[in-house]
Amino acid sequence: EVKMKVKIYITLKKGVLDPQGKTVQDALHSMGYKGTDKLRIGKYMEMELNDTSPEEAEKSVKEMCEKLLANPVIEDYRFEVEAA
Amino acid sequence: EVKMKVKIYITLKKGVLDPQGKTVQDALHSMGYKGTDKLRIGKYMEMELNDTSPEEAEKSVKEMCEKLLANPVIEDYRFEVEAA
Amino acid sequence: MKFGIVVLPGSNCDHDCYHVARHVFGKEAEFLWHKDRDLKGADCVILPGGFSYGDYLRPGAIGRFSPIIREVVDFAKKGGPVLGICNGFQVLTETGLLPGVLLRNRSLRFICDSVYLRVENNKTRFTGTYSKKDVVKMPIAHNDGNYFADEDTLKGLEDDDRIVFRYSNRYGEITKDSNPNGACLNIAGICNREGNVLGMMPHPERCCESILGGEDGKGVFLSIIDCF
Amino acid sequence: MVVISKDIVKEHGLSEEEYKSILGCLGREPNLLELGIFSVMWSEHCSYKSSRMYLKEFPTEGPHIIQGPGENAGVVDIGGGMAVVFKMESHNHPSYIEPYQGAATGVGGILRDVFTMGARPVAILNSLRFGNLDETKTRFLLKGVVAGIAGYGNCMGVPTVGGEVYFHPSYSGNCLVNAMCVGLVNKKKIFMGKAAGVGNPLLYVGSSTGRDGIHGATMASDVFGEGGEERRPTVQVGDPFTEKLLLEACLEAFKAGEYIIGIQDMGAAGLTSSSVEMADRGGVGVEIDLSAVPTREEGMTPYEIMLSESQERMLIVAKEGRVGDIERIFRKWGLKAQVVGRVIEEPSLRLISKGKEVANIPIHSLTSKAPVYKRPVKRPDYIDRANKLETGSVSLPGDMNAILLKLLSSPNIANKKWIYRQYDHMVRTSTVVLPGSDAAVIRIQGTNKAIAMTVDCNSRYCYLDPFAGGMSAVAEAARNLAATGARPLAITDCLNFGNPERPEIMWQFREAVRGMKQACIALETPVVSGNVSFYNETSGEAVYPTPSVGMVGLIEDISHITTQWFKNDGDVIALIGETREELGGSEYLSLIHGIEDGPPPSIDIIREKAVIDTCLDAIRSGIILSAHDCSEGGLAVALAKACISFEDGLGAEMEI
Repeated sequence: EVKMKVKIYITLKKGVLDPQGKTVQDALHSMGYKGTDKLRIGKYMEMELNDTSPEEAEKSVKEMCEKLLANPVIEDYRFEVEAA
Repeated sequence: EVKMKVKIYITLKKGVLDPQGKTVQDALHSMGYKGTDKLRIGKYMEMELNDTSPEEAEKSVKEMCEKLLANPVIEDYRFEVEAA
Repeated sequence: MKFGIVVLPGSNCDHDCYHVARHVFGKEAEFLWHKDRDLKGADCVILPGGFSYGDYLRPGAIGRFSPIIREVVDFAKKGGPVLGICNGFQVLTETGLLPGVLLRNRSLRFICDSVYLRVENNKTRFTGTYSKKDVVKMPIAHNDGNYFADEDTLKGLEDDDRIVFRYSNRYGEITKDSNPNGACLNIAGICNREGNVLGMMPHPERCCESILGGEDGKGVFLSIIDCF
Repeated sequence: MVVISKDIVKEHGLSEEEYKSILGCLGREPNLLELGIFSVMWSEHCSYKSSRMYLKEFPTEGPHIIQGPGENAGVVDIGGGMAVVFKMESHNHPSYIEPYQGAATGVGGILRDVFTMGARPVAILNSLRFGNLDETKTRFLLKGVVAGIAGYGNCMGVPTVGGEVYFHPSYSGNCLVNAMCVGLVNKKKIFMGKAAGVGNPLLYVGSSTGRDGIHGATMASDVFGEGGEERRPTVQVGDPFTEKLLLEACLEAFKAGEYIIGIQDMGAAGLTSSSVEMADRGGVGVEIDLSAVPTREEGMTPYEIMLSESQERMLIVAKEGRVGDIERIFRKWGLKAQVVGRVIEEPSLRLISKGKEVANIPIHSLTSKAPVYKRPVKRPDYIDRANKLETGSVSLPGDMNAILLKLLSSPNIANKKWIYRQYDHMVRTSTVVLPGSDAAVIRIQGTNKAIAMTVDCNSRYCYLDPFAGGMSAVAEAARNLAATGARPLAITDCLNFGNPERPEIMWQFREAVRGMKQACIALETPVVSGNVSFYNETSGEAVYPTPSVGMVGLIEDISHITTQWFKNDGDVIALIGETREELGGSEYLSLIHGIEDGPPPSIDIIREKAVIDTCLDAIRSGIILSAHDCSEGGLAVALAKACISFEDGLGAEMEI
């Protein structure tokens, strides 16, 4: 049994509207950063998983993303699991 | 002049309350993932920077984070810049 | 006729729906606590507006795991009428009872205002007392009312006449200016294939009494009662 | 044992003499924890040491007043076995540092002040002031503050129904964020913040304790220097979702039975002020075991636990043997309820940590023995200079229409829908007069009554003549309620001023309070709660004196509700009251001519009462279809607003 450190990245699928991304990109343009393009805003999560194993951690994080953390209709997820 | 791919991670500073992280963590516990701990939720941004150079990109992304993307009072930021 | 009004942690409009069902329409109404598994004999279930679980992660994302919601999904699958208002609509999309998702408003700001809607389908259990193309005025109050779905889903909704309300101007024209939050096709409310589950962002319970500024919302409740 | 050096004392915002009197109270040196406790309890924010001598002049009693100042909120009888509970609180300094969280926690705090009295909150209002809109800092602050108020209030399901927003250069270094909350309670179910019954358990409910906002209370009493930015880590973060659960759990516990003897929210100075103030009101002491306090950070010291201002926490004195019942209700709502101590007979604050006593302070030395200052007062030189306006010297404008349009589109007069559209002002299906009229009106379901509420203050009048300004703030609020058909009942207030250690500021404060007092007496609207916020000043530049007045009125019969817009073609327009040639301190002079000089309009409070009563009697006799009070922009703007505030709108014709 070990403690694992987990990082999860939730991003919007291609073609899905990103009101936040668009508004922030416009703001950056008006601040003079004209070269900014394709800005997309998603979620970044960090957490620890106690008394687990690398394999088990991979399995449960995948389930967490599928069931709750990501909305399959509009979001993709990827994650990294490493020993704490 | 090149196109750069940028990834930005905005996280809450240590000690700053994360009501969202706490609530999602409680939900994961009630779904049976008891080992989840210290869940913190931040923002993950992807974007492209056109007609720029690696050095210039580093400089402007740092400015963007300082001025707009991160709230210096309660958030930290880090970013990765690589050729597209 | 009995209304069952679900109370999730963070629901706010549960009291408003109870008031309308009981005091405006004189029907039986009971709160359904999210940890229970019993719909207490409700003939129609209402998922009220509010900020269940603080809208954290995604509006409705956590609420859908409450025990009572599993009962509501079964009730809906057996044909029972389920009305999801605002946060209730968001919970219905998270459960999959209704397609698509409610994204952050295009303006990125919360909007509380009265808007015009056009009744697109008056054949559902929730719109029978309206006439088709009626223009009604109802309040909206949300941060995430920007309905989104992929092309096929939108096409399916139009072909099966499942778009029930659309944002319009006071003359019933579907225009970009009359769209408060950027929703695809000005969608304000949709139903499932069988027409017994309706999700809508506007709040009919906030316009059932003239003293509050309008009665156009009565039609939704009267239609439910008529079908019973 | 940390030796208390001069610097440590100064860092705690305590003066030399104050430290000496602490030694007197304790008869020994305080340890660091005790010093921290004294510093927050004796801060301006908690002790009102510079304002107390004037505040006690306010009228606070009346036949309909159930609870005046001294409790968490004021309570006023509205008949039918019901009472209205209300208060206003300022969160100016935290909002300047972090606008979203500063404003959000301001709303969270004022909500707790109301529901801790046993009342269901039914409305929130706010009074905001910023620098001019063309400054980017102002836009940044405004955006964050409005989003914070909306984010917290909307999530709580309490409608934000009214308020005021002004933009003026004097606020560019210090924004003002005042939040007001109004609640309703059954007169037999009012709860007080009082500890009683030796041995009764002290119950900590709500979120666990973190290091948020430590020195929040003392920070509010510090003047922002140029380097104000680095005081950042002291800002608290709010969680409206947890507070919604806390609200419903508390209301359920109040209704369930005789479980709760006393309750108070943990506001500024958190666990310290709540436990000390409850003990003080009950004439008892409290013993707290800090090891039992739920914390969310590891290794928190007793000092951090006692001074933390983490949000969404309440302290309950429970009846012996009833802890289980209370725990069950809070667990239902997913909240902790943890016994952290008990009421003791010896009237002192005894703190235990890991079995060892770490602090022991007599309660009264923290409360009634807190210093009270009679600060020096000096009439500022600017007063004579700024009140020499001869109206003749101001050129008459050529195009009157252009001037009116300019006034109507200026930020201080223009419709504020772009702001209140972000607040849910309809939740609870009780808002019968929505924002945009003179006052908001909430119906009381199950009765034929309604309550009206407004927040008002013209700070330019207060700058030019604080006495007249204080008086007109109360009068304007009363006029707004009367124009809505409501009888003014009582007021709460947020007295926002500069540094009280400067005699000119103290003079402004004394005069404003004197003016408010006379108006409250004449209009029969006692002061039932309120707040003082000093040190609203940056590098010696103080904000305009801003005694914001929040007033609540009663509409006995819901058919008396009157809104400000004209109703039918052909209706007659009447002006109640006398028009005098008084342009001083007007928005017109400031906006069009860039002149801020006075004197402000003279005010005859007896005549104001007559105008208010006349308006109310006319409304009740059914001859009034709309009513609107003349304020910024005078008669022209008042007429224009009455024409355009409704969807289709009407015109108006008038013989000057």
